[in-house]
Amino acid sequence: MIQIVETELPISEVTRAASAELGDGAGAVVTFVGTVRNLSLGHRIQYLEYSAYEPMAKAEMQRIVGEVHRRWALPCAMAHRLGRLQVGEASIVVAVASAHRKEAFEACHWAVDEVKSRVPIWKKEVAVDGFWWVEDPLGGAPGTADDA
Amino acid sequence: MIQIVETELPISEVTRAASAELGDGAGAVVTFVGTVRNLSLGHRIQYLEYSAYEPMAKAEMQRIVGEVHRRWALPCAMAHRLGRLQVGEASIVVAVASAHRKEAFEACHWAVDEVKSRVPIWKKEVAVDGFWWVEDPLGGAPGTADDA
Amino acid sequence: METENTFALLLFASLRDAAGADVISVHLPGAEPATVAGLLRAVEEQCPAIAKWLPHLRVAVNCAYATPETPIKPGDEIALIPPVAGG
Amino acid sequence: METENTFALLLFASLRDAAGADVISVHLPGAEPATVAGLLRAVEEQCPAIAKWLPHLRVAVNCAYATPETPIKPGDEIALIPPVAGG
Repeated sequence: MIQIVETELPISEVTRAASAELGDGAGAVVTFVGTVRNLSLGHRIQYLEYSAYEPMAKAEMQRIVGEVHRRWALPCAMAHRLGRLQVGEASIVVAVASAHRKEAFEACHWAVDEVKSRVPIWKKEVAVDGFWWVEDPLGGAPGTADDA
Repeated sequence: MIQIVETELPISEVTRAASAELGDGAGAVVTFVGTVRNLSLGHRIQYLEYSAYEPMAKAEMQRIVGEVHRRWALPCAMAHRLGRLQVGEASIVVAVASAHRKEAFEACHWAVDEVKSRVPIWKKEVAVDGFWWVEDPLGGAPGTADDA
Repeated sequence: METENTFALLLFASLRDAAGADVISVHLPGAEPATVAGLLRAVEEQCPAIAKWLPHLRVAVNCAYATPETPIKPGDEIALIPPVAGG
Repeated sequence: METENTFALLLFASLRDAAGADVISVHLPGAEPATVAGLLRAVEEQCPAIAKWLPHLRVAVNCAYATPETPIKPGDEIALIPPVAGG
């Protein structure tokens, strides 16, 4: 199961989706939840705005789930939230179920790394004194709050 | 936060307890949930019965939390369930929060390994044709169901 | 007479802000088979505002990351992907 | 006259079932400082039903795992811990 949502992340649902696929064989479910950090200390962050190239983001998440299945033969489920998020809110959840915990930890860690490096989702931080894209390669001057 | 409970595991509460300690600095929470597997294929398992040397189990869980704090400087929370559990029910939850996911995965995996090797908790499987302790070192003949 | 094919490129995030547009068009000679490498050369020549971004971009063709050798044809959905920051 | 100290040992799980009791008592000479190692020798001599379990057991003193050298005194809470199976 992969989902892109604009409201609160369905964390329990994602965890259940991963373990349900294994049924009674699931002994371990490892769940990663990423929450919005205040990355720009010194600025008063109002909120973060996540956006995506959505059809590709879904396709890429589906490919990662497929690769976990091929490499570890384990079920993986994930969801990502878009839109406005406050610092402290959950933006991503990735869950992997397994009979054995070592593989569940490995595969979940791998899947999170892949999401962060491959899935076309971006975020900008909006502060009272401007906004800026996280990972902006040219580190342009922040826009003004009015542009946000 | 460490807990031993006889009812449904407070999974969300444990996850929140770990991340709350880091406040806005928490970017990652890794949660492990262990569920009861049917370990004895071929027997019709009715339920599992978890028991503990409870004061020591709590002390040992607290020591593991302390060691995660000393080794990784990360907050860890955990809960274990005792009593009768059905196959598929959650028996243990361990959560570690961190600014960075690599350390959260490492520390959570380590803490689960330690719980499973050190915390004095035992389980017996009760089937229609008898019961047996998991990890019974002398692998005695199963007792009768009446003894369960 | 030389023919041309036009490709629309989707832009996102910081790149979209820099270009001031969510899509740009580039033209490739229609006579030869087009590839992602050829497309990027055309971007460099025809879109000076984006040229300096090229070392930082990946190209997606029909919702999958492409290599320089990936063939493209009119009608493909092509996107320029700046460094991602999901999670 | 030789004095003796009596220690109660808590039993759990498979070991409790095997002994048919949740606590057993062993006696150590009162004259010398007692340790976990001495306690285990006394168990071997005085509790034949448990002797064959000893290679598989850990000892806890006051809710913490002990080593053979750990000193013990009357009043300590001592437990024999068979292989655990939590999680």
